[in-house]
Amino acid sequence: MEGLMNNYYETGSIILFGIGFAILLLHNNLIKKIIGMNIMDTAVFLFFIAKGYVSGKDAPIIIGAHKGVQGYINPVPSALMLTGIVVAVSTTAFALALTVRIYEGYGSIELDEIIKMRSD
Amino acid sequence: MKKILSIGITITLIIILLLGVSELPKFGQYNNPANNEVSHYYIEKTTKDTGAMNIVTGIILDYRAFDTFVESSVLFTASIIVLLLLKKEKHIQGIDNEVTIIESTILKQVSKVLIPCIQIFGIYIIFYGHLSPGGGFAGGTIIGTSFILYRIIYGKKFTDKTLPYSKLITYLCGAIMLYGVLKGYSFITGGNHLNLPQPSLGTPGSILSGGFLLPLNILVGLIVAITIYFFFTLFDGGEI
Amino acid sequence: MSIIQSFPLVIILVLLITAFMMPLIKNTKIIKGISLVSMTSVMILALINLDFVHKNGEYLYRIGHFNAPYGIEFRIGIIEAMMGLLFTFVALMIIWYSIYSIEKEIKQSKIGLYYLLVNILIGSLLGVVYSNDLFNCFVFIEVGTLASCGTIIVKDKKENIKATLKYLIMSCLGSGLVLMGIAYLYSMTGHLNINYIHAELVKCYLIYPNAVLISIVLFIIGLGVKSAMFPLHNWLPDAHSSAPSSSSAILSSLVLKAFVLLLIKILYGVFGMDILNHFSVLNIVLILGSLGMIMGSVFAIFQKNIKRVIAYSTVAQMGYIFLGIGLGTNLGVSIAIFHIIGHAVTKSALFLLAGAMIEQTGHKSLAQLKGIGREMPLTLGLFSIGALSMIGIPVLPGFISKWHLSLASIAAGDTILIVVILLSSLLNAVYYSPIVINGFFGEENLQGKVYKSKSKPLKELMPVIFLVISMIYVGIASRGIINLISLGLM
Amino acid sequence: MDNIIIILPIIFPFILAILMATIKFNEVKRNIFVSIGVILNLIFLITIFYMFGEISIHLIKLNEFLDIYLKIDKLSIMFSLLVAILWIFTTFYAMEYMKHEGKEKRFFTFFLATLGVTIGIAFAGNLITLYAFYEFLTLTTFPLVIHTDSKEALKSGKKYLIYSFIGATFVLLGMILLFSITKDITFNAHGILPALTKENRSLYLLSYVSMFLGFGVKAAIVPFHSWLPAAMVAPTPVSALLHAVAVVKSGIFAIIRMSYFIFGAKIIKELHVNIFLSILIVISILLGSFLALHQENLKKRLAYSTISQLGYVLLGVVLLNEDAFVGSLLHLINHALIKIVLFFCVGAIMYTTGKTDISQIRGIGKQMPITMGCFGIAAISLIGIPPTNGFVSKWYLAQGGLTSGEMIFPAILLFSALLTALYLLPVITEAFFKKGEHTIVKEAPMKMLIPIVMITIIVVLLGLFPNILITFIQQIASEVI
Repeated sequence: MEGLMNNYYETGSIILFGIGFAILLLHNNLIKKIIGMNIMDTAVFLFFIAKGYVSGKDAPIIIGAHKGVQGYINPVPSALMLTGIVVAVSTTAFALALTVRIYEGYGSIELDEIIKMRSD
Repeated sequence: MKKILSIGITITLIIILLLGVSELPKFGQYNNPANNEVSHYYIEKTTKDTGAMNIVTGIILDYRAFDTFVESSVLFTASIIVLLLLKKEKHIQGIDNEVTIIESTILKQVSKVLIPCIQIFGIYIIFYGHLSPGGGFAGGTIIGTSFILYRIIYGKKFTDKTLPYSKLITYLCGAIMLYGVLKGYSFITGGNHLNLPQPSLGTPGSILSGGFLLPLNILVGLIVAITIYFFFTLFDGGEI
Repeated sequence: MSIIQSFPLVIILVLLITAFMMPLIKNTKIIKGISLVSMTSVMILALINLDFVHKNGEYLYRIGHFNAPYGIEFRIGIIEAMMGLLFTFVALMIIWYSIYSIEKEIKQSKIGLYYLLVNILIGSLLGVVYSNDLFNCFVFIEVGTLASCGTIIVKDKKENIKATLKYLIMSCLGSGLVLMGIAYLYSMTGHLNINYIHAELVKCYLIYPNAVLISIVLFIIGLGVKSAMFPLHNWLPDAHSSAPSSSSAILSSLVLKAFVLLLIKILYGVFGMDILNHFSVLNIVLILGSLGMIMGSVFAIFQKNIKRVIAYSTVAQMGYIFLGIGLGTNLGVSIAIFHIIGHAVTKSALFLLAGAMIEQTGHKSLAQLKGIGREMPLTLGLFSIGALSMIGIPVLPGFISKWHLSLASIAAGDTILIVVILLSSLLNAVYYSPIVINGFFGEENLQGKVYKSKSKPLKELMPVIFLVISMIYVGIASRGIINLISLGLM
Repeated sequence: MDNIIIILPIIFPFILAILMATIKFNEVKRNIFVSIGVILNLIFLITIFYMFGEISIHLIKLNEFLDIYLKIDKLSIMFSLLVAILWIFTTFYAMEYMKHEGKEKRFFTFFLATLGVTIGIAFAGNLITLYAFYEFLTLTTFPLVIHTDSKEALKSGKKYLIYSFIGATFVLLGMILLFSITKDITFNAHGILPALTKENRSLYLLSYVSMFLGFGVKAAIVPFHSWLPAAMVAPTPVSALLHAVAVVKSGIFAIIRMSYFIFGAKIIKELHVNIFLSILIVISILLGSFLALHQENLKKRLAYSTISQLGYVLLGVVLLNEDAFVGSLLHLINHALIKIVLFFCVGAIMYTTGKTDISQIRGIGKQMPITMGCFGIAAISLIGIPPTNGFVSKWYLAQGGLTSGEMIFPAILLFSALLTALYLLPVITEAFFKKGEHTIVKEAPMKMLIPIVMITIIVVLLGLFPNILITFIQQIASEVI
């Protein structure tokens, strides 16, 4: 418990992850599922970014004089998550496009109805 | 039943993950294992190695540039797939979409002033990506939004004349190919320790510095802008 | 510092850049040409690279000017080089096959984009195989996922879209878990490079026991989803059966394999034997693998559609691989990798042949494909060879990996697994033999069928013939291959 | 590789088969082609045996376990000669018979291929080679079994296939277990296994039983016998071959190889496994006879009798003493000859009159004296009345039973001989001593009669002068026990 208090930031992101997961499982609506996916991704990003934070240090951009190693937070997670965000964006775009097509094809975006209408 | 089951799964998942979290080193400490010699190296050496004042840009465009290259190909792939899914042949679309044009003088006049500002801002962000917060992705998105705004206000027909699909896809592919070639050159010369000419790093802090950083930022910005515009147009009727 | 060392990077760059080139070209013939040429040249590069690695041993290749851990690096061992050759070879054969037949399945306007996606897909898979940097692997995984989904939806049917959405959501879940695992590892070690993570982890895994265990499980589940580990396979049959046959061949013979290889790399490279033993986590993989071997075959028996049968048999075959991984012995892993090779060659041939049958007759269901052996004797003949390998006739790779897996499981001390292996091979016989029998024999099956009436021209079957020949070769050369693999595992 | 000649009798039939599949023959040409082919193959065999004697060759050595190793010893000489000779007769018989079955091209293609595979089984020098040829045997005989392509044929064909695969799986299991103990599965008289110890006992037991049952599937041991009567849908020459030589005898041959050349009599004795197996075998002897009693269809009756007769041979194998072994080998040969004659006669009747059941052949002895005469002789010698060869082999078997100290075995032999009489004699009485309706049926055509008569003569001769054979077989027996 005390460990969780230490890492309140990660704890929050994990709970967010759980929320996204629950949305993914519970909702039939594809758009909501995609939203859930996004929430999960965001949670992971938060989690990762939190790894780089050092309390009371600057963003890793050198303005004026170099403050030395102590002066800045860890830049690596930010860099990684920049990549991660773009990846998430592309996936979301793809999923949404698929949803559009599904709506054109089946006239519904409720997953259970679509499953009923399976055409083999 | 399904609901209860999935809620149960979620809660167990959360609990398990939290078990792990509770062990992880304390949040925001300087002496966490995450802040090890690697991050110190980046903080110290980035400016000297790559000529970037913005360490993050230095990392994504030089230290870990391969990631970024692959990532922009993710973006490219995504745009291609969305194209594949949603692009409709022109003649299929009727005239009815023409109704969506907003005939409003105010909007047109305001946007005449606004859009250039947005684009200038985006360009600034791209060009100063290696010196200040920002970079290709952010700036590209901003420019993309300016295109989107343009399309919303002036309508399909007109926009397709000024920004035709063929030209855009050419720019997109050209940009990402050039990107690939430039980075490939520096990857291979670096990987094989070949002393082929590399662009000079210049004086840190000035715009024309950081070797490949500036052109790469521009290319990335171009790619992102076009992709964003594609996404919008394709989701809005799918007619390019 | 020989230039050959840069070939893995060159391979990926060539594939990606040619892919970027394609949208600019209108003429599909030229696009096909580019795709073939690029794949061929890449295969030659991979061959040279394998030879180099075989001579000089494994090496690390840094991408860019900065050594690991600051930059990204490739780790090219014998196994990676072999996989590079395998992937490029199979992909080349599949592309060659698809050149003749793709029009029949895909709209003319989408063919260019299809080959683009294939090139990107192969490039990203090779990236997953080569890269020695976890986050880099993650990015490659994402490209691979998107591209593979793309190769499914090029065929513009309702089922494809549905199957793809299922696949996409599942694998996004998977990659989310993988990224979470990477985050755990990063926060414990502060590294992304596999070797450095391992070095850090062996020092500190006793400080964070739960976290390490959780990250292992996250990787197993996340990659298990993508590589159709048994209970997480439910996206696979829809996706693989509805895709165009050339894409199904790529999907089930290469895509899954790349993720399994990454799993092997993570389990044995990042964590290493002693950590795995300390948590005794491999049993999960073992049990799920053996479950998959049985259940996959059982599902396959009840399928009506030939491509679904093959898809479910893929689930079973992945079970073999996971079994090998789960044994946790050097022999087991090397057999798993050998099975990856054998299965990649066999299953791609099977999918292409099934595609040929469907394309020529227009029928998907087994009931309507009876008597196909008279109409397309060569096609079904090749199919039978592949099926025999799955059933496990000596000399063919299926038998070899079965035999070695059994020996490995005896050596690992759980003899009961032999029963599982043999049972699943028996089940393979149960669902493969009816296809062949009803194809070749049976009065009412054959009546009204004209001999060779629908057979494909030989030149269109050449790539499949090559695949079958290489399959037999893999069987015959098995000793050398396995020795090479276990050499690479050292 | 100077012994490469050894593969000739295996490869040659395959080449013939391929030619048969590809070249177009008219009927006469085809018959000449096939007959010359099979006769040549016999000549090759004999020349090889005389010029080279007992030779061996590592054909392909893929890795430590998968090496295709061929080796000729006395046992393989015996088996391959039996196969080759009977094949020739069957070929001549089939030429005529297959006219009314049709699809001769396909028939002869797989017929020849099967010859090659069977000789391969005879020459196999280690377990894996044997296993490989065993699997191929299934694959090549399958098209013969479902030759008529009728729904029923397909059904029983699938049954045959499934049973065979299950058997093969058992064999594989045993083989893997064995290989995990001894990294070597080469055949060698007296066996190759290290001595029995506490640890490996259970493994030995498991692997022996599973291999015995696995090969037993093809040898139609009782729980796995039901494919054999089902396979009666095949054309008569095929069933004759299946029963007389190719399939069931390969199963028994494999069991002999596995028992005496891998495990060795000593270890099996120590395992005490042979007693339990002998119970299984006794059951199959008796059950086969009883089931044969009430079969109307002649071929089915013969099929069940095969099951019980194979029981004799296996009994001789598991009794593990020299006399019994001699008896079993003798009976292997005799039963092959006798059963082939019986099947040919039944086939001849079916071919000329189209009658398949016992009740229908009433009085047929008048019209087809030669056929039924041969049938009678064969039947008598199968029952084992002196001085026929059946008597000789059963005598040795009984002796073996006595030496093993079990009075029960000779008793069972006698009892089942009685049963044999009960299910075979009615056929003869029906044929000769019952008044049948006066349909004019002429004797079967020459091409079919000649093989029948010749084999019958061989049967009689073996009954009168068995010693040549016995001395040869005793050499084999003295080597392995």
